Amino acid sequence: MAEYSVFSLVRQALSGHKGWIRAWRDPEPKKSYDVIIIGGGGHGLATAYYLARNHGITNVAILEKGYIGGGNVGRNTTIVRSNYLLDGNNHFYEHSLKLWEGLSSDLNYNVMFSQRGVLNLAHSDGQMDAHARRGNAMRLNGVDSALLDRRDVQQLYPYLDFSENARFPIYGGLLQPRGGTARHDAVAWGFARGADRLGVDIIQNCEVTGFERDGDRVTAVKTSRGTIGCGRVGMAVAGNTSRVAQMVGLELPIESHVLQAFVSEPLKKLIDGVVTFGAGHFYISQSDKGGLVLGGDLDFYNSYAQRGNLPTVENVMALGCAMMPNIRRVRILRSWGGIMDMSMDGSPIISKTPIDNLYLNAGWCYGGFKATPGSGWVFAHTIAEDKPHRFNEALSLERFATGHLLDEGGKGPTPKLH
Amino acid sequence: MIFGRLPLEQSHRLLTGGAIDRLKPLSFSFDGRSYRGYAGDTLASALLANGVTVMGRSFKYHRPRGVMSAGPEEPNALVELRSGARREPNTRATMIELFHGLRATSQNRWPCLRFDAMEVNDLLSRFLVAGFYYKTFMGFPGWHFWEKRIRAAAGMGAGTVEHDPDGYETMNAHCDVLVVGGGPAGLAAALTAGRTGARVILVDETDGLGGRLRSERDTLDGKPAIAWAASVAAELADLPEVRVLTRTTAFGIYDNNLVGAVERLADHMPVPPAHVARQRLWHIRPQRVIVAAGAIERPLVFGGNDRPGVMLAGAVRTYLNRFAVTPGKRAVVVANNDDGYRTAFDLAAAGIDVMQILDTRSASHGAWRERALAAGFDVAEGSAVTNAYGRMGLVGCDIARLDGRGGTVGDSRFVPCDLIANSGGWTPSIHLHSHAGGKAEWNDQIAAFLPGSVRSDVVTIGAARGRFALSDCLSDGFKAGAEAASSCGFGTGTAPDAPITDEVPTAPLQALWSVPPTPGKKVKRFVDHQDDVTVEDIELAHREGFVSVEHLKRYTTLGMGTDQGKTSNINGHALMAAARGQSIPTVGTTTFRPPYTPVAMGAFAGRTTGRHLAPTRRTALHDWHAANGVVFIEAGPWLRPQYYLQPGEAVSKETMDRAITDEVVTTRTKVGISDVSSLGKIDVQGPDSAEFLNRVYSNGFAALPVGKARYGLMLREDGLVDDDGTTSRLSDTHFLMTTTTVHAAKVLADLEWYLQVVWPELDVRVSSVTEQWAGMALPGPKAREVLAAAVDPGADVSNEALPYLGVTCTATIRGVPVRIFRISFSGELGYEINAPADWGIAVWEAVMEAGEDHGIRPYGLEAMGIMRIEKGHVAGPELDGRTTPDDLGLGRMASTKKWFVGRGMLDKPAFTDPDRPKLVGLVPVDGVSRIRAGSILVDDPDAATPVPKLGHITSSAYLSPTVGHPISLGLLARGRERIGQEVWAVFPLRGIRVRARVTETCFVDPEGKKLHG
Amino acid sequence: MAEIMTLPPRRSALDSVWVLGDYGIPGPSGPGVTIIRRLGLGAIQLDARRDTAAAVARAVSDSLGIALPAPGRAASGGEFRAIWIGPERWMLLGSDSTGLEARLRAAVEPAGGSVIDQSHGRAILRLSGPRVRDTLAKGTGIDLHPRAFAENTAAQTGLFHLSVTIDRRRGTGTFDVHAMRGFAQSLHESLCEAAAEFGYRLA
Amino acid sequence: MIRIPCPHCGPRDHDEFSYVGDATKVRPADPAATSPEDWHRYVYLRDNPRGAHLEYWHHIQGCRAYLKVLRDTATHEVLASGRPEDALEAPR
Ligand SMILES: Cc1cc2nc3c(=O)[nH]c(=O)nc-3n(C[C@H](O)[C@H](O)[C@H](O)COP(=O)(O)OP(=O)(O)OC[C@H]3O[C@@H](n4cnc5c(N)ncnc54)[C@H](O)[C@@H]3O)c2cc1C
Ligand SMILES: NC(=O)c1ccc[n+]([C@@H]2O[C@H](COP(=O)([O-])OP(=O)(O)OC[C@H]3O[C@@H](n4cnc5c(N)ncnc54)[C@H](O)[C@@H]3O)[C@@H](O)[C@H]2O)c1
Ligand SMILES: Cc1cc2nc3c(=O)[nH]c(=O)nc-3n(C[C@H](O)[C@H](O)[C@H](O)COP(=O)(O)O)c2cc1C
Ligand SMILES: [Zn+2]
Repeated sequence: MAEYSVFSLVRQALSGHKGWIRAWRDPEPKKSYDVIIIGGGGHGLATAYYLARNHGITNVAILEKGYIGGGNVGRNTTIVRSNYLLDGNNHFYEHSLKLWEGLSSDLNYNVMFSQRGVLNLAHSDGQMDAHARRGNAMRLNGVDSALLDRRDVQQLYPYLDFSENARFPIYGGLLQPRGGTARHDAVAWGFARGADRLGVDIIQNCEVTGFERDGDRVTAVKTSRGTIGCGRVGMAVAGNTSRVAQMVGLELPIESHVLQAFVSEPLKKLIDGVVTFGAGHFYISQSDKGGLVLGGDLDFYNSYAQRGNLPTVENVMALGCAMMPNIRRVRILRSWGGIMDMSMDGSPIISKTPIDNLYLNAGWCYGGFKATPGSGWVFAHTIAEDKPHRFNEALSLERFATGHLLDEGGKGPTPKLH
Repeated sequence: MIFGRLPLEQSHRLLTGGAIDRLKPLSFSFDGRSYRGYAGDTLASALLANGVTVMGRSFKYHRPRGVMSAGPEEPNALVELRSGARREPNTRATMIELFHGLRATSQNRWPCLRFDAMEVNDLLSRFLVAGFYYKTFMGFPGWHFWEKRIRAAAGMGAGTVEHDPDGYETMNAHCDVLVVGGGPAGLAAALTAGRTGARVILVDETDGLGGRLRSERDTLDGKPAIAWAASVAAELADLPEVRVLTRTTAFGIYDNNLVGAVERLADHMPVPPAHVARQRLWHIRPQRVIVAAGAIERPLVFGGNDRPGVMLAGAVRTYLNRFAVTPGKRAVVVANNDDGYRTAFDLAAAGIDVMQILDTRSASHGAWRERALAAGFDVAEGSAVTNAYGRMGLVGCDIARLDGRGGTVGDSRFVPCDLIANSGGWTPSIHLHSHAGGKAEWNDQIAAFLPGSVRSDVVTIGAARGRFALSDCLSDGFKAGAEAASSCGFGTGTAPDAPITDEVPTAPLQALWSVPPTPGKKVKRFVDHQDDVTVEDIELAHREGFVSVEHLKRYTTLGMGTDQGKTSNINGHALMAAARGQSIPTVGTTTFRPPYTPVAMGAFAGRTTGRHLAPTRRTALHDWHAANGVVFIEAGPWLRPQYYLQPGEAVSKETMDRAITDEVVTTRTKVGISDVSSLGKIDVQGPDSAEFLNRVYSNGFAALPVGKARYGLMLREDGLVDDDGTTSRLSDTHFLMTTTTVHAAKVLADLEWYLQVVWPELDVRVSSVTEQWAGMALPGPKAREVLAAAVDPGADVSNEALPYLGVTCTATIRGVPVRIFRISFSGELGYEINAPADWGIAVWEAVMEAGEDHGIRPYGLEAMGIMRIEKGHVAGPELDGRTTPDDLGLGRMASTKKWFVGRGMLDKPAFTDPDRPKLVGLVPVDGVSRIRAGSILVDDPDAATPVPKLGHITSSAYLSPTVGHPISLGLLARGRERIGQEVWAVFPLRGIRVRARVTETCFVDPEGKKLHG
Repeated sequence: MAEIMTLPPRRSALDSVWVLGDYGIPGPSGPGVTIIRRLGLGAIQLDARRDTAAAVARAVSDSLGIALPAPGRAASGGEFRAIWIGPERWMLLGSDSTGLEARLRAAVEPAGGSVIDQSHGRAILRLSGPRVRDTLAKGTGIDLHPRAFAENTAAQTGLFHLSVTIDRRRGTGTFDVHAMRGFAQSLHESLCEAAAEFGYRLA
Repeated sequence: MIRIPCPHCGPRDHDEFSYVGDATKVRPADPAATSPEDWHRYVYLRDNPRGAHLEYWHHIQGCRAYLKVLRDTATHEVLASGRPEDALEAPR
């Protein structure tokens, strides 16, 4: 049974669910493909899907070194929003958010996109002003946002710390009502199934180990499952970007850092939307299963280990307990880490590269999940048309040299600070 | 009294035996009903003693569930413990130590445990298979509609919205040897290591030492093994360098063997005693870690294996032997290993009818079997339970012969029973080994993963490495303890002899991953009890291509519950391996992640929360402000005066506005004083100091004369503005640099960077002296008169002696040596006085006294902010990390005569783009409308979205008392060319738009006459 | 010349919170921790610059009679104490009446050292008693066991998230803690909360 | 917790330090003679290896020295540490 619907579900239920077929095939790699996408994360899968769907390019392979969705798409805190200050980012992320809004129907896969609202708290007048500037800029771009004062926030989340005991009192916050969360694994699987149904080959356990070159072109991709010829190559390997780029001699404005995330024991509904603390890096929401999903700062040092250290854990929890003193007794069930491709200005890169037929999708820092459909859309366009889509023009690789930086936080070329 | 009814008698309690204290009865309640148990009980054992079998409901199907285990692996018996602000959902009844007045309620049911409306899910279970939600809820009315319902049903227990009243703390410890687990292996290791004089820490998750010995009837040297454990515990308590922490879970090993452990100091009490934290998080830094965490028993996967009354065999022995509880009256025992026999003996010893021993192995000829047969037990080999019956408690089960190929032979037989003790073998607890980076190696003999290679400083011993015989656990422990101590330089490394056990040799187990259903019956066979993952779900995942164990986990949620698959993962992975036709090691296992068992967020946070989230930094003048009407405001770590109320005034919008205006007016017309102690102060000394400053500042410092101050601008390496401040030359080789409050620490670190790493050839030392000096700004037309009156005789502060940007370090005030800088942020004639901090208030008071006749008053950050906007000085909102010197009108401060940090990047095309926003002033055309910071500047607010933006308002004063109308600063594209023109400042979030005229940035005394006056 | 004036009394960062007395739950033999403020101290930072360490050390030993300690160490000499606080950097302590700063300046500046008065920038607490180590261990990751941190050991480290100097003095479990003045109240609160379960005395 | 051997203070927890980053990046010695491309390479580009990584840490809560550390970014194991001027090599 290939099509998903409540009717197919009922029909299958009556026959013991014996008729369901694989969500995606498990093909052997072909000799060559028109386009090879390296990385079976959200972005790679979405790119392949939109290459086929929007550009009719179906002779496509996704090469994934492990299992699809095992990278950051499968280990993030699932927050989706488009509340960016700078136009170069805002237009791109809003495009992505619009795609999220129709994604489940488009994919015939329920990715559980839930627009429960994303609230960023503010703890000083200066922060309120900065939020206002961002919210105003969003409004002028036609994006929803609302500036809440202390009382508005208290109405939404009465259990936040509004007491005298709060070290950094809550002044208000910026709310994006259309922001929310999605089921991370479903996004990977939905795009995989969608791409597969359009003819894309998803090849797991296939690690890219090198490239064959002919001058400024890549002619084939060397993998743990043999060499595969290619027309064009799109790279979407997130935390592993520098390693793969090095195989073609590219040095990039990227450092890899570990970001931890946490899930609590499942609880009855406690937190409606997504709330982020403004006096430290902390964000929290509640999964449909009931677990509180939370995270915070990087571990601050370059790392390729998908695990972090205790000081960061404690810092995240301290911020969480300070923001929401009612969750101190809630128990953390599991912690894990993901490798972030931290760019030097904190914004992503979707770009052509000095190599003619190699395209780069990277630098997502900790914000690339929300970009998944938008990133796939414009990356597919960039690969298919050999030029950027208008929504990723600002996300070029050259911007670091020219100074057209997209530094939302104004932190400068210090990745750990973004 | 909370307990209305009389306690019921403990119908399932043995009259003798166990480690409970019958002299200490404790009352408690479950679901509002009162019961009685004994000290030493867990909630689970006490409920069982009272004949309570159903303790919870499963996650998805809401099936009634009893207790399955007696330890941390419990997936079923989860309750809400306590109430109100202390309510703790999902608490494992098996781990709750009974205390007097304990209150627990069942969870995840409505309206009550016995009748749960959500049990309808069980009837609908054929629709609610793994991943059903991905396949539906997509079209009308959409996910939002369904999600509300699903969220309402999901989750297990309910959290609280009240603030937790209890405290938490952190504790650091160092030791030579850390032993995790106080079972026989861990005790032996800790004892051997401890005797050498090494520093040893032993942690155990439970309330006492002994591990499995507390549950079994083993003997050592002919005495009960538990007596041996007690004697070891006593000896350990006497060793000065040994620390034993019970109720302490080692939840994770982090880099360099930092072991995180959480000690539950007060969870076994109604409330924590005064000054005692509820839980304490330990950072243990051992040289060697010995993991003796034991093993966890696996259930067999058969029809109805989740019925209340189906228990792990080892748990049954625990309830019998440790708690003197009979979990049933008529038992069936089923196992794929010798534990079945052992359990049958213990059951019989407690007077329970053993209806049947089922040995699933086709043929076993071990000593245990012989003993069981000799003792007259009814043993059926190659047989298993194929389905269990009884919704709220077991009534019986089908048993059948297995054909060894996944089916049964012949008819099944019904056996009445109220207890099924089952064992599918034991899974070593390799969690910590895995955290430490150790591999898992499959072992066919025990059908489980064993710890594979890892660094030598983390060793796993005893049952945790698959050594299940007590004698092996002991010898492991003695050896590991001796080796670990000697590797740290203690003892000789030789292990003492282990005590003699009375073990019966065991025959090997025979893996059995699922039992076929009773022929002709549709049964549910649970692999993951908590998340209701069945054998069929695993088969479905396989059919749909979710065949890697990671996909299996995420698709079915196998092992994702509060127990993290402690009892279910191996069974589930093995079933997937079978479906794939591959071996278990090929299929592999999922990743072990901290915490080993769930840990409260508060424990991680420790004291660092609430008021203590970040340390508070107070200036040396703090106490004066506090006594004089101040309203403080957080400024990073600092508390700084925001404004000052007059005696008798209360905080309100009106009093605040009045205070701020008065503070500005007083300062501009008379004289004001403010606390600027928080500005960073960096002492720079050494022969190359001038050269150094010349490199780090964009403007020149080489030629700054002694006794003079200069405003300086610092860039980052990327060419954008980093910080500003004044730096004074105190002598040829001695400077005092000031920084903004926010960047003080970063600037110091940067200076150290350049000196230590980049230019080690420069002979310069830098140190923070921020704390040494209290700083006060004294601006206003009367400032000189006030200062002259304040300084002690002899000091000359005349315009000649101390001109604009002059510095003197020789004056005293009330005898206190002070440094006086003639600099000003407000644009008035002004001074900054630095006084040694302990004398700060004395000097401040002297200045106040001197200014009294001139009407001096203190002003806070708000007034300071307004005055700096009036002067067009840049601050935080302008120094936002995205601006170049030229953007801020400070282009002339980027010297063209020398190199300085950041210059190499200044010529980038984007930085020299004429369209870049430049700093300008903006005033409302109507003269009254406020232009809020955060407004966006546009030409046409009604343009179609996206509306083109020209810049934004960075800072604004709702009213400049000096010019009499609102003023603001903003960054505006080609701003300097637009001076005199009008733009819109829009604030769509509030529906505000203000017509604004572009002006110069300085609104007051643009020629700077006042400064020089 | 300005007339000789009596200086105002120094006001410590903890004046407003220092209320003498016993707090918390004392142990069987009284409070587990006793805390006193070390008042009236001069704390003078001494930096040796490039290649001057030996000369500076000689100058200090000649004029103050104290040997500058090696990294991680502290030393007493006469009425002074010297603590290593960083590469080629020491903190010298002596009571206000010793004229420490002036003496140091005279001695080391010619030898190429820099002198910085930090007397008012530090709050110095002395902790003693049977539970001092347990109290400090709640806030610092360094090992304070006598085997690792013997007398005259000193460390620059973190204590309750603050940068401090911990100086192990002579005698059983006596430690001096130097904190930045501005954070003194925060540190004091943390120490008191940590010590409350053992009982503590502000003396 | 990574234990970082400070050449001055001995081994300390990494949370006493602040991480600086890639120590193979050497700031151009003669800024005037440095091309925009070289500045770009210094400020923005990183080798970002998986495995041994030479990096700077600042002992900010300790002696305030900058140190050079050779650390494996895959395992977090510290292979060597020293002063900024030291050339570090992995043991053996
Ligand atoms: C803890 C955490 C929290 C986060 N929270 C959020 C959030 O709330 N909101 C948000 O928007 N974003 C968040 N993110 C960021 C987001 O997850 C990522 O930016 C995004 O998923 C990256 O894109 P991706 O999905 O393509 O990456 P990945 O899923 O990492 O995909 C890259 C894939 O490339 C594969 N690969 C790598 N090297 C090779 C090779 N040589 N050959 C073949 N395959 C290779 C990897 O195995 C991997 O599967 C978070 C990230 C983390 C780690
Ligand atoms: N019948 C069998 O086949 C069988 C199987 C396994 C074990 N056993 C018996 O069990 C005993 C095993 O001895 P052992 O010492 O190896 O283990 P144990 O199970 O006796 O003790 C382990 C101890 O470690 C504690 N623990 C586990 N993880 C912890 C953590 N993360 N933090 C703190 N404490 C933790 C537990 O609370 C427990 O007290 C022997 O007596 C052995 O014969 C028998
Ligand atoms: C949004 C989200 C929710 C999660 N919820 C759970 C959960 O309820 N239970 C659980 O065991 N793990 C949960 N996880 C964590 C995964 O088990 C897993 O740790 C994570 O995907 C990283 O993979 P790894 O641990 O295999 O490296 C969740 C992860 C994410 C991203
Ligand atoms: Zn150090």
